Amino acid sequence: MSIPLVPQLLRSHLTELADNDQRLDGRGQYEGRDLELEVDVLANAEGSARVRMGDTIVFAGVKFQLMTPYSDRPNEGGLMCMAEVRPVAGRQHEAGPPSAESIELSRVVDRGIRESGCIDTSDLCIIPGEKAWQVILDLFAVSDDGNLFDAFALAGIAALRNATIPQEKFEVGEDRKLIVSKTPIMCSYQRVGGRFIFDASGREELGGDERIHITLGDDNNVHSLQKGLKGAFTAAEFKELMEEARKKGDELRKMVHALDGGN
Amino acid sequence: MSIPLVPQLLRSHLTELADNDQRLDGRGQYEGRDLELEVDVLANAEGSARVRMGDTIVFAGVKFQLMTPYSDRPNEGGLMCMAEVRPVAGRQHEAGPPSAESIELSRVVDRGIRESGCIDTSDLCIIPGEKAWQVILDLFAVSDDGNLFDAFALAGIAALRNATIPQEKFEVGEDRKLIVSKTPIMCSYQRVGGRFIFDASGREELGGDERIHITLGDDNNVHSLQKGLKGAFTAAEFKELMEEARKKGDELRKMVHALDGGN
Amino acid sequence: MSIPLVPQLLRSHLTELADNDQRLDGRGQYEGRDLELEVDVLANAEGSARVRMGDTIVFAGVKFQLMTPYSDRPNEGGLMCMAEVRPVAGRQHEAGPPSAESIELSRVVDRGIRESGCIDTSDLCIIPGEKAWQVILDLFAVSDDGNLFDAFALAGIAALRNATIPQEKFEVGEDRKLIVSKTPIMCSYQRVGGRFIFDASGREELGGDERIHITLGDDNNVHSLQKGLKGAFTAAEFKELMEEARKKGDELRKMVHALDGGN
Amino acid sequence: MGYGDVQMIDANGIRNDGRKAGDVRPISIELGVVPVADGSCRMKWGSNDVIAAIYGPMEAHPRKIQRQDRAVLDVRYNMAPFSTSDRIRPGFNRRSREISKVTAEALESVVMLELYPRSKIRVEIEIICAEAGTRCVGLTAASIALAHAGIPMTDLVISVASGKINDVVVCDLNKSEDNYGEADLPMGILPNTGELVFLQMDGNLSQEEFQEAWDYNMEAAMVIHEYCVEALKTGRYPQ
Amino acid sequence: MGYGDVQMIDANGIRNDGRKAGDVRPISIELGVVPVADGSCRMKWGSNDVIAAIYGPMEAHPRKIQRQDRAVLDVRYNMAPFSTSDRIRPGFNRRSREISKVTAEALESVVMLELYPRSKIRVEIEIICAEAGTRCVGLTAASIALAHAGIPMTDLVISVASGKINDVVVCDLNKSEDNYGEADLPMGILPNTGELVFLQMDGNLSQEEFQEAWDYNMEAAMVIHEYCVEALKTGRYPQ
Amino acid sequence: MGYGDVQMIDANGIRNDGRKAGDVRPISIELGVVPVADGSCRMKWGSNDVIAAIYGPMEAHPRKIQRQDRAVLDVRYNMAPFSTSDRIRPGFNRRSREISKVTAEALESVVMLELYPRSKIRVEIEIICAEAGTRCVGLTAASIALAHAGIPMTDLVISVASGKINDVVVCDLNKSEDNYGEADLPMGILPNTGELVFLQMDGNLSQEEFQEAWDYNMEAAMVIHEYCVEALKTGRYPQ
Repeated sequence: MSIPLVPQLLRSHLTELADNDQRLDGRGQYEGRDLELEVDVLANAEGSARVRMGDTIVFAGVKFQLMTPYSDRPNEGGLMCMAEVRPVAGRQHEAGPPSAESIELSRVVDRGIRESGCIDTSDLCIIPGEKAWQVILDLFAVSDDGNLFDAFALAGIAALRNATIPQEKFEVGEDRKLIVSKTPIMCSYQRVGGRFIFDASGREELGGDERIHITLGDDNNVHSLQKGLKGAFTAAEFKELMEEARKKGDELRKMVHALDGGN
Repeated sequence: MSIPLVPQLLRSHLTELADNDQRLDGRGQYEGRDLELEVDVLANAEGSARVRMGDTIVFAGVKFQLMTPYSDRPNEGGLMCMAEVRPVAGRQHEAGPPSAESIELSRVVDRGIRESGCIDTSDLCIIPGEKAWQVILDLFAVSDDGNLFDAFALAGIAALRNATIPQEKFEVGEDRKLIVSKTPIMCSYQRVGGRFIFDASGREELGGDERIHITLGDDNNVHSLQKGLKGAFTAAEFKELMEEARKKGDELRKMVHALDGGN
Repeated sequence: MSIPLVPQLLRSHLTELADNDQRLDGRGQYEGRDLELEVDVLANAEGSARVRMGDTIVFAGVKFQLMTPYSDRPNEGGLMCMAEVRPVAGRQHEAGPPSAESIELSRVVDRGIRESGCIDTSDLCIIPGEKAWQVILDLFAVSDDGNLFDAFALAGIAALRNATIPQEKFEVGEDRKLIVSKTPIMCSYQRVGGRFIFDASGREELGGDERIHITLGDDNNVHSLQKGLKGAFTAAEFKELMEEARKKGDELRKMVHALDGGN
Repeated sequence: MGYGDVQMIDANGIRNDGRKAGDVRPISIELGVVPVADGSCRMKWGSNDVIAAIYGPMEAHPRKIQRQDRAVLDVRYNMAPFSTSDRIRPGFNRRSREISKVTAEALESVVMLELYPRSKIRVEIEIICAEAGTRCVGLTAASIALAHAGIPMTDLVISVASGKINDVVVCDLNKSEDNYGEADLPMGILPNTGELVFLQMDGNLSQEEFQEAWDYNMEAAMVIHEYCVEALKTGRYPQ
Repeated sequence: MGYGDVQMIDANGIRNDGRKAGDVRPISIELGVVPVADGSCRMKWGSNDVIAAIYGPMEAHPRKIQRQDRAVLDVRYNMAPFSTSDRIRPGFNRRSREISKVTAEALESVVMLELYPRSKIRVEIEIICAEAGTRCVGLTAASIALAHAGIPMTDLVISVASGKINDVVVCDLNKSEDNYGEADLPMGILPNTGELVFLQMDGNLSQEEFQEAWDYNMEAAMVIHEYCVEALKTGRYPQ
Repeated sequence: MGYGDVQMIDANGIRNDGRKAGDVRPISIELGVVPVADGSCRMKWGSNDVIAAIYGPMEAHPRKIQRQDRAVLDVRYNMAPFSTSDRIRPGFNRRSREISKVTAEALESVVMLELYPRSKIRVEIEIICAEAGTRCVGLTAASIALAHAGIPMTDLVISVASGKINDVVVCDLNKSEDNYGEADLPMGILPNTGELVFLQMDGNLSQEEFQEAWDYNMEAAMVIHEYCVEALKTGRYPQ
């Protein structure tokens, strides 16, 4: 791994590049890195996916547990989404209780999936008021070279679409596919060198400012937004990002659908 | 906020004042600060109070939860008292797990209320052995300029006397007042400049020695005592404080009763 | 307590001694310290033992709790073994959550007892699928002058053999002895001055290298092994220790049996 | 997020508390409510009751949190145990951690941190009564308390949320609207430039609905900004 | 605190273990029971069995806990898991935290801390068998262990509790008396001056009953003090 | 540990996955799988899937963990939540703590720590799919990753476990064998000297069975060592 520049030097360098519409690795402003998406990669998970975006690598795994439905929603199961960025994923990540960063990561990914309505929680009910499925989506970073948000969101929805409910193991029927009716896609933009770019690398994150995360549904409806880190942006800037997210979202959604024939 | 004196200088100054029977803010030895007591101040609490003693400001809020009675007391509900001194309340208060100080605060206030017998826990039973009310009294410091003990104890008993059991919300009958048959009052004294004073301010606490907390019931029976901090006191000193606590307790008890017409 | 030598000086001294087949306190290579073993020493424990090996002193206490059997083992109760090395036991022990050392201690002692099969967990079942006994063995260090492993293991098995199930208190029958059909014995060896010695003292531990813990059953079957700390050992070294453990194990097992007449 | 047959808004566009779609709930502001703090503010907004207090700038310790070129903001958003219908257990809470983080990042965007190298400014936000939109009230109250403490800022942050009920976009959801609402778009707006320093959203909004909610927030922020300015002049709003 | 029909004391004022109202339970003391510590004491008092050990004075670290002008006392009161009828789970415990705090403050009142600036003295109190009054046994045992460690003190601290059963005030409640008792007044007394460094109380005592309990404690402390002095001379009490 | 009538090995000594008693499961190794790390390795062994990554040598902080004369190894063994049949809750785990400790001690026995005084080397072992024998896979993978990071070592550590099923001693238990097995003997072997740096065992083995298991491990280690050497030459095994 090359030695990271002193942040101030790095920031100057990134500004210079941006002024010439360039990026550290030669990409265009809204160009993503080389992307790999595989599903069914973890033998002990009921659904799984692996995403590689440049040197960023993550896994998503789906597990199922039995739960008692909440008393105010007796006919519904639940969805839980947890992101872990353990020290394996980078020099800067430390052991310990979940950091604010990893909490934000899981909650933003969770909201995008949850609010898209892609999972019908009433389909998870086994016996009303007594027994239902809890779907647990665990997001696990292996190598963090930037933009874990999009990597986690993509691996997450792909793993859910890959999941089988292990009804036989729990003696409640025959195994069946988890029904995932939509494909929410998150696209993240970070201000680097003064302008917003798509799919920031680790070094761009190190020398960048605020991030904007946009999750859109199949119909381009907005399901989740999040602004992170220090910085202020204008309405015009946001409009442009929203437009870009629509285009990129369509592209990535097709990639997910290609894996499962559209489900 | 004025800059606190170096503790040693502050201690010398306080001793000098005490030698002339004076205090920093001109009060007499056993004189409390300007006191405000309001009830029904928090819309989402089932009972609430706000106490201001000089620049010390606290809230107390009462909530109710359903509990399963303990197996050795099937006909009784429970009372829990928790004090939080979060960083909002002062420069010296830090975030983190409960400090020994805040644990002592809640336990001393709790004992005064509990041991006075003001709440009949068998009145909290709904179905013997199955369902009962747990009363939770949360004490919350907004601004700590000394003597949180008395402020919490006063707000606590006033909030309990203000509380309504939300039986409708939990579908176990009609809402009814929590029965609070007594009014225990805590009076706290701290050795400052060599002598004990009532209702120490933040600066008096900073330059003071041991504290004595006395909780008396309606009939002047003793329900709770606590000595805190470094220092030794004599039997004669204690006798005088007990006498003072009886007088001050009667005064404060009237103030509480005035709010609810004596209940 | 004498001032501990600087570790490097201590190591040199220990090497010199070892070269002459000597030890700090005059013992032979495989000679244990003066040993006391008492049972029934704690009035509130259902079984208890105290072990003193030189200046190392530990207690073991057995308590019983009711548990719901695990769904895959409806006819079995459970055994739990917890070791605490609190700050009372030595200058080097600090307050806080369990250290890796104390976790290793409890797990190694636990495995020796559990794997020997000395406790038949199906004998702990009260009502299949509903109610069973959980045996909790708590190991508590009072004074740590080295080799807590063997002291804990010895106190542990002696306390279990001393235990009475408090069936009357829990209203499930008459009190009866816990059946403990075997007597696993742990012997621990540490490399000090280049060679392995038995029953290291605190100073030998401070200046020593890797440890090997061997737990053998009544028939000399191996039930638990553990290598701890930095260091490499040869097959020949291990063979010799295994031979020593067999001899010493027989000796200590007799000592345990002498307390209860062989059970 | 379903609302079944519950009708939250009538045929004339009047909401269940009498407001029109673009109206905000009643707001009052009082400064100096935490006498021992360096700056403080209590903001009541609908039934929300929020206290924000500022301590600092002070020495940052432990030293490893110090920054050579600027102050660090230490922001805590917390809900008091009695602030909600069901009691909240004190202690670690993932939701509060996330709100504290994004609130801190919003405030860092306006506080002139570079004026106080190696120091720390503590921002304490306590929700003592929660209705809906507590994160907006907390962020706005914190920016007022910072101003009250005399901390230099490039602008206040005015935060407000719009959302959707019964398929109608409305501004500043109250509790019952929030319970049955289909979307929530909280924003943190700099009134002088119209820029955003805070943005979250969850639910389901078409691109058009999203724009409508955005516009409501922008308009409401200008109104609320005036209340804040008056409070900072006189110590309270309304008088 | 109710006791129904249980009669804990007979018409002649004789208690269920044969004691009169002012008697203390049997006490034994042994020094040096933690060989690796700088001072230690095991105190059996009724069925209570308590070990106190002292480490230090030693360097206080981390440095932020150091005091320039005195030593800090680091006191831990803990009940072993097997010390009570129902097993106690190890770990954080609010009751133990409070007792540790007030015990530390009692001992700080007699230990000459100013002789050891910047250092720390650890006081470890372990209850290995609990009957009733463990905080009193722990505090007394700790003061003996400090003396055994040679730490200069202005006085020992003798701690004892009186209480009320069947409306009668008695000294040094045993387990069954404690279970059915109506009040408990533990005090920590300096035998040379009669001053108090420790005081708690809970229950219900009239002013007269309170005085009676206070007086029992004062008298008992003088008796127990003699046992402690003998133990410190010879290493144990009784011989 | 009972296995009832389950027959795990047939009359010809063939196991349920077709292996003979001394055979190890299929193994594959890939280097560089964590691009941002200083060294890394993914080892699949049966259905086990394990990633090991190395960071460092780097400055050890906080300073109190520094050693003047050598580097410290900071080793973490962790099972991902989805790595097992029943999900594992993230967070503190006694089993993982113990395995991390003994793994660290095994690696400290071969890494030339004295070359890097005052520094720290982080060893991260993540089990993303667990079959049986994860601690052996983790230790072996960590030693390969250390070599890949260019950290000087006196030898690799090859770790493998033998055990007993149906009263027969066999090498490298698979999941079902482990479930019904009667003993498990994992060892960490230095292939150049035959010395051990890691040893655990639980179950029930006679002295003869123990020797047989020991010998299987020694033989298997030599075979696995060759795979590792090839992977370190070419980046992967098999090609």
